[in-house]
Amino acid sequence: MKRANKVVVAIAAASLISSVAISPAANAATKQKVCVALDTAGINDKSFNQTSYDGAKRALKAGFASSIEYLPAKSNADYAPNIKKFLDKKCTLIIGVGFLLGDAITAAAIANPSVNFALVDGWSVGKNQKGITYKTDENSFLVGYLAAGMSKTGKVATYGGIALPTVTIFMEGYAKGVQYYNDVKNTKVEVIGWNTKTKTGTFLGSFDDTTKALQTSISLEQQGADVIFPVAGGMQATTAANSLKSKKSNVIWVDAKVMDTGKQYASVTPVSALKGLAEGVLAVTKEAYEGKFTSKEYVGTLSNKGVAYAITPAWSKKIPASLQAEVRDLAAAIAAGSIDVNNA
Amino acid sequence: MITKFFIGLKKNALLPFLSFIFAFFIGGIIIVVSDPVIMGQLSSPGKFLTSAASRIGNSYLAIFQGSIYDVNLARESGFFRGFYPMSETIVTAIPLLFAGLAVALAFRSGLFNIGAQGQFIFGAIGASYVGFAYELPPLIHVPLVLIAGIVLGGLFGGFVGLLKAKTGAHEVIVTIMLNYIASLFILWLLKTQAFLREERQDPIAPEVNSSAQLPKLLGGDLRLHLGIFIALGVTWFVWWLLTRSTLGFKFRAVGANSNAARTAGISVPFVTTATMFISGGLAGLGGAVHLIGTEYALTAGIAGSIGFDAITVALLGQATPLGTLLGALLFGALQTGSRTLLSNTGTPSEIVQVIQALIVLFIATPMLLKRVFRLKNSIESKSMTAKGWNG
Amino acid sequence: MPLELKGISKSFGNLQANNQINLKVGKGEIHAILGENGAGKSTLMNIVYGLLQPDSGEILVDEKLVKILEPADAIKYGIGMVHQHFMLIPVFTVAENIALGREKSKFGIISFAEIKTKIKKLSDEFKFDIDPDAIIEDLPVGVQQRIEIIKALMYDAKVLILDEPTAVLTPQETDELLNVMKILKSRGTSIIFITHKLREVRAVADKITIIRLGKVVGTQLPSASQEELANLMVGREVDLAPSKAAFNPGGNVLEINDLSIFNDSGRKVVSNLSLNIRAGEILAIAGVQGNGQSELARAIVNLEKHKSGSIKLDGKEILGSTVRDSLRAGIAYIPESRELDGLISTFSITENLILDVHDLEPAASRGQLNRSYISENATTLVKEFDVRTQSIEANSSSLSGGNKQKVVLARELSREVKLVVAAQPTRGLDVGSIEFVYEKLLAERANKKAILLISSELDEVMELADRIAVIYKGEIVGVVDSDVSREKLGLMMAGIK
Amino acid sequence: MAELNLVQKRKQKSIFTMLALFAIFTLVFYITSSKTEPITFGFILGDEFKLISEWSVSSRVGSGIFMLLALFGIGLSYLGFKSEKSTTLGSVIFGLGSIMSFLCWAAAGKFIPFTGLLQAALLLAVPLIFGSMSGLLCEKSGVINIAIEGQLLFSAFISAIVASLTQNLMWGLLSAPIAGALVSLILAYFAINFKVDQVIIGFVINVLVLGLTNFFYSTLLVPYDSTWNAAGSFSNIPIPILSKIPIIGPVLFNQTIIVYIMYAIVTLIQVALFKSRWGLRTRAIGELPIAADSVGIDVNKLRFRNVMLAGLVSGLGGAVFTIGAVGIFSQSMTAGAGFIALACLVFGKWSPRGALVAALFFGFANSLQSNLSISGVALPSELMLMIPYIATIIAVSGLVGRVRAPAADGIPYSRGNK
Repeated sequence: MKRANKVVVAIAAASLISSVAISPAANAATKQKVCVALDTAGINDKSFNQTSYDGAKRALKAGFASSIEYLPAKSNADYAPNIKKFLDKKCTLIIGVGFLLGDAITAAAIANPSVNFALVDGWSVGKNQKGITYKTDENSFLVGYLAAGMSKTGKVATYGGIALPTVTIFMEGYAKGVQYYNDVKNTKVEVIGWNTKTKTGTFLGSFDDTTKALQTSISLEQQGADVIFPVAGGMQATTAANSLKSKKSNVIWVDAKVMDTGKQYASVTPVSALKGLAEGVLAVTKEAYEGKFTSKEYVGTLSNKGVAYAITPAWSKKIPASLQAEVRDLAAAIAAGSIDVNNA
Repeated sequence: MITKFFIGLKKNALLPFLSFIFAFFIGGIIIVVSDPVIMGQLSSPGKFLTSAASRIGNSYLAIFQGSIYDVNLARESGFFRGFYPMSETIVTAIPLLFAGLAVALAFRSGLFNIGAQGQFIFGAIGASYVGFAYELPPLIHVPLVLIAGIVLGGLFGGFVGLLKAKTGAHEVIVTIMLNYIASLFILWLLKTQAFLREERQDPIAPEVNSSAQLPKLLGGDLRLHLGIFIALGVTWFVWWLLTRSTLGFKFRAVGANSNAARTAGISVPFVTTATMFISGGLAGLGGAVHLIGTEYALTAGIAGSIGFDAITVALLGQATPLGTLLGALLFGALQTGSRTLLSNTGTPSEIVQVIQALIVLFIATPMLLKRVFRLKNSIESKSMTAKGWNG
Repeated sequence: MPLELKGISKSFGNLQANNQINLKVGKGEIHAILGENGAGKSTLMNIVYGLLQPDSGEILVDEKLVKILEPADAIKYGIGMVHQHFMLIPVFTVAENIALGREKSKFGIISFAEIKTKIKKLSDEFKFDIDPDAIIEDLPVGVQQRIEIIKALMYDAKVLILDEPTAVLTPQETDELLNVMKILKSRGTSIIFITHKLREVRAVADKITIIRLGKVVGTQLPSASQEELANLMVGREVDLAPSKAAFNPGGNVLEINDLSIFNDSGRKVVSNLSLNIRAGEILAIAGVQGNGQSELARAIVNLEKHKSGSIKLDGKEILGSTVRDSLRAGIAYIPESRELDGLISTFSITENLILDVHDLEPAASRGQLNRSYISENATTLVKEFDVRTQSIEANSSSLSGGNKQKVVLARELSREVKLVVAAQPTRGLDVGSIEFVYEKLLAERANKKAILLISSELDEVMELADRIAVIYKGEIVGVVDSDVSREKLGLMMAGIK
Repeated sequence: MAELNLVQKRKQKSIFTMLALFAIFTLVFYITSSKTEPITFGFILGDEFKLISEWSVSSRVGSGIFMLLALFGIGLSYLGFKSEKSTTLGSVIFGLGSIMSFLCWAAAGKFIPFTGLLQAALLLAVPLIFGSMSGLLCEKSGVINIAIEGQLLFSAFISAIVASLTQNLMWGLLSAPIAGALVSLILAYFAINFKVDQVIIGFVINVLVLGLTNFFYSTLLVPYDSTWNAAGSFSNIPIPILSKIPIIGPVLFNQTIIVYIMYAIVTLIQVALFKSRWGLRTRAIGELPIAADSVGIDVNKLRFRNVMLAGLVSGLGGAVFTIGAVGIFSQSMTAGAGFIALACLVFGKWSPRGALVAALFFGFANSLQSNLSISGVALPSELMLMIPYIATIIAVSGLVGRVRAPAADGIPYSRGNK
């Protein structure tokens, strides 16, 4: 008797599972399999790979995707086979993370016109490859302005991992923001680590050399900088750890909110410069889910909240309210197009 | 000649085979240990063992499916489509083979070339520039690109040999430094005007012209390209060089006993320089083939970790050309399979790296396997040595 | 009985190095062990000293059965040994070398003061004149040997093993050593004296045990005749006085003028040396090992890097050209060490036979080895030079010392040459092989080749040479004819004209 | 002096080289230089006793002053050469003068925090020093250690985990040497017991450790990072009075406990290697093991022990990366420090002092590169980043030339096999 009962329950359970599994298939139009091909930095890079995939996760939660998957690349040679693997797995939206995947994505997009492709930090091609780019100079302009306003030494700093366009755009916007502050306030806050004229600056040469990152942070402090903006992926934790210890500088978090990817450093991190990779991926997924996918480039800006800045909650009282207000107004002006960060 | 080529394969197969088994066994243990769910079942041994066994079984099955033959793929799209993974394995193995031969050749002259990575990068740089900057008929363009790869890789490697011959600077140190220099150099180079794509600032060079691309052999989405014949040809060439040529005789003589070689009138500085030039040339050719075979566009990460994996491949192949060929295929299979491993079972692909290291560890240590498997003198290891600092 | 060996056996692979050897060494006895090279003397002594383990047999010290598993045990039982290859670390000082293994230290820091006084004391006692702070590699071999003796005495050795101690000494130094042995004997120390030189044995030994092919073949008293001992040692009648063709020299083949050689650390090892050798002449360089003769031989084929002066072969300057060009100009070079410089142990005999001509016709054409010629060449030479081997494809490491030397000779003498440079060509060989080498060298002489023979064996030098040049501290002390007396040669080797 | 021996000739050559360099440098940095903007050196970091806090000098004048110092160094070398004594001090002074002169020239119009420059040099050098000491312990006793990188990486990994799980940095610090020794155990076991080629085994160990740490990083440290990878790091302990000495005080005596341990270890190794019983025996088995064996020293046992000891030392070096600095572990965070440490060992001619100087030199070159780029010297960053590596190649090939490693380095020892 008991045994019979168990069997019944098991069958019921099984049918339930299968019905759950079957139901989306019945509604083919809404079934979307989102597959994310990562760069070599891997899924745990606390930077653009991780946050892009977070976008896919959010899409899954929101119901824009029926299943999601990712593949990391061990080297550049993995890009094409990884995308191939996704095609074999019948993914309907394939997202490449990083411009390096551009050629592989484009080749696949041309060969598979029925599949949607998106390329983070990249460009649009044809009808089914959508570029996702970010005007991170807009928000870094704002944090630059904020940094200049907060600096007591009159020197603020930045450094990068490797001199890639996605890195230097942050540094350039930051330096421009400081300049703008100087113009407006008639001050002479100096930027260390990036030169807007020669377009040269301070770089680690990699995204994984923690000793060099630590040394660079210390050297920047010694040069008198009291706000440091590290644009080097996971290495920002090194700079923040140093600031915690030295108490000589504060750090501007990059890519995600410090409360999400580096809570323990919140006390030295007044502000985060957000690159809405997750938002971008989510938006593209939604578009495809709703059948509105086009190859028109997605550009994350202040106005569509693709890029943003976030004051760390613990700091909202420590930063002068007037400064916060100025930044807020500046943000509105940039979003509205009345200020161009490149010619400000 | 061809038959001789295969002699010795059977004789030396047992040791690599046992190493392989043993490494996979330990890899399995690591997979289980890292799985909190299975480790949680430790209290009930029976359950623990079955779930551990199925976990390991699934993992290795995934590697097999991802590297040799995919049954699912075959079911969906036909029997031959199932061989898609094997094509990928070979494509992955090709650059490993070139770089592995480079390392193996140097080993035979008693040199430890850790710099295959840098030489590979330079070969790719040369190939890329010749590939995109000129438009020529394919029959001229492809060889020209390959020569550019050989020359640049060769010069980059030959410099190490020359430096060692002239000043005694040890090649291990110099090649390590040159690897760093090469990866920084390519970062810089990709930002120069000559290597930027039109209207773009990303550090990625233009694709090589189609006249410089190696043709695909099987068509469709199978990426197997003409490079496989170049690779096989070069494997044969290295075998010929080492066993049949006077130059290779010099190489081996210096590698086995440089004092006796010098006494017999063989110039050790010449051999050092020539070895490193050819070794660098092989790695550089690998870079060129890799670039025009599958990648087409030069990026900073063009070499991945091929130059380093190549050392393991050469060690696995006990520094013989045929062994290196088999080693490259094995590593190609493991790396290709690791993709399926991750996507099917969620096991991080780094386990493959661990298994690779273990295989080489055991191959280098026949004594250990003899003890473990209680074998009598049935296993022999080639005397494969790298020279110490005074060598 | 301070030391007794019973039934010691030891084999390496197929080679039975020691076979049921019995030996008794009495207190205060100088016990000579006589045997030719390869007879198993050193193996036996390494067993006694714990560097090797016997397959079977017993060792008794003071009538008690002991196990000697390592040198530390031997030292504990009062056995000391002066090895044929000195166990001295070249970059250490004398005091450091002697202190090693028996360091007295305070909180881990060594105090050398005590050791230095002890060295001084022993050194004075035996009139050794040793500076405890000198670096070993700066000292002549004779002095190094004295340091080895002191090292053994510091351990209060009751039994002292001397393994071929006279090989590196001048006749005068040998006499001094024999004296030291007598002093030690008078203090109650037992000495095992290993040698293949009959003269020395008869001068100093109390008892002589003769070993041949790993077996004891007889025990004799020093009163036994030289012939008797020699026959026991070799197992047949030996006549090492080979027949020489009449001396009829031609013109100068080799002319060396004002040659100076420096070693890597910049020390001058040969200074302003001048020599000439004529066709059909054997010129021997006699001298104690380490006086520059090895460097001289190497310099002639341009293996030495730092040198000045002139070396002319048939009137053509060859100094400064490459090794390869020197060899091809017509020099055969038989290097001092077969294992290190002569052969590649992991190469086959076939390959070793073409080491120096592998890229010349007919061994190769257009960069490719001519495999059929190469193996034919090997077959011919192996037959001609009587190389005993299973196969011509066997690695040279599988050969015995004598056969290795035959391979080297075969390779070097099968080329067209004008000059043969033979450095220590019979070192470590058994009598049969020595005879073979002599025969070949004399055949070259008869063929009007010039021959430079470098040897530290006085008998060999006096037997073979037409003229003898004595070298001391890198300079030629004098050139004499081969009928010179041993005493005179000995004095010259010590630098006295 | 009638005839010069080779060593003297080499010294003579080096003096000529210095003179030639002096001429070139003077020409570039002083005579043809048109840079007159002042360069400012900062000498103050913390609360040390102040001598001068800043020193400003016209670029050209500064270059000139330091070229004079370089000339003084050459003079000193010449005097040493004449009286047949060491020329080292002179060459060092020449080197310092030249570098400072270059700095004055390159950083015209900029600010160089001089003390900070040195502090950064030490910071970058610390892991290298630990690493090269590990290499030294192995190689002095005859075992080549290519596995320094693996030792550093694995101990960085373990110390971060242990410190995270126990939430106690001291446990982390204790676990690091044990982790290093574990890696050493593989090296020792295979190299000494199985007599596997040491270069090969070392290389394989590096690959193995990299794979293992990457694997467990993905399976444990990332998903459970708040328990497995949240170690925290040691704070600096300024030593009273000493840390207030101008310039060197804040550089040397305001450091974490690990750096103080490093001072102790380097001193200990330097003294022990040349004065102690252990040192004598260690050097002996690295030079002529059979000689050591013949006086009753167990060669392989001592080698084994020294390799294990080396693991302990490099283990501490690994801890520098995590609990000594950042507080968390990240993938391949040692970034090749083990290989650079190896280069330092060769560059330093297998002596503790030499390796120390080499590591500091490398740290200095690296720190100079950063500081110049931070000061805004406009050169492409990639080319600037090459400076330390190029410097190492020049150092290994030019300055050191053919150095002699311990004679038995890399050769497995077994008795009775000749």
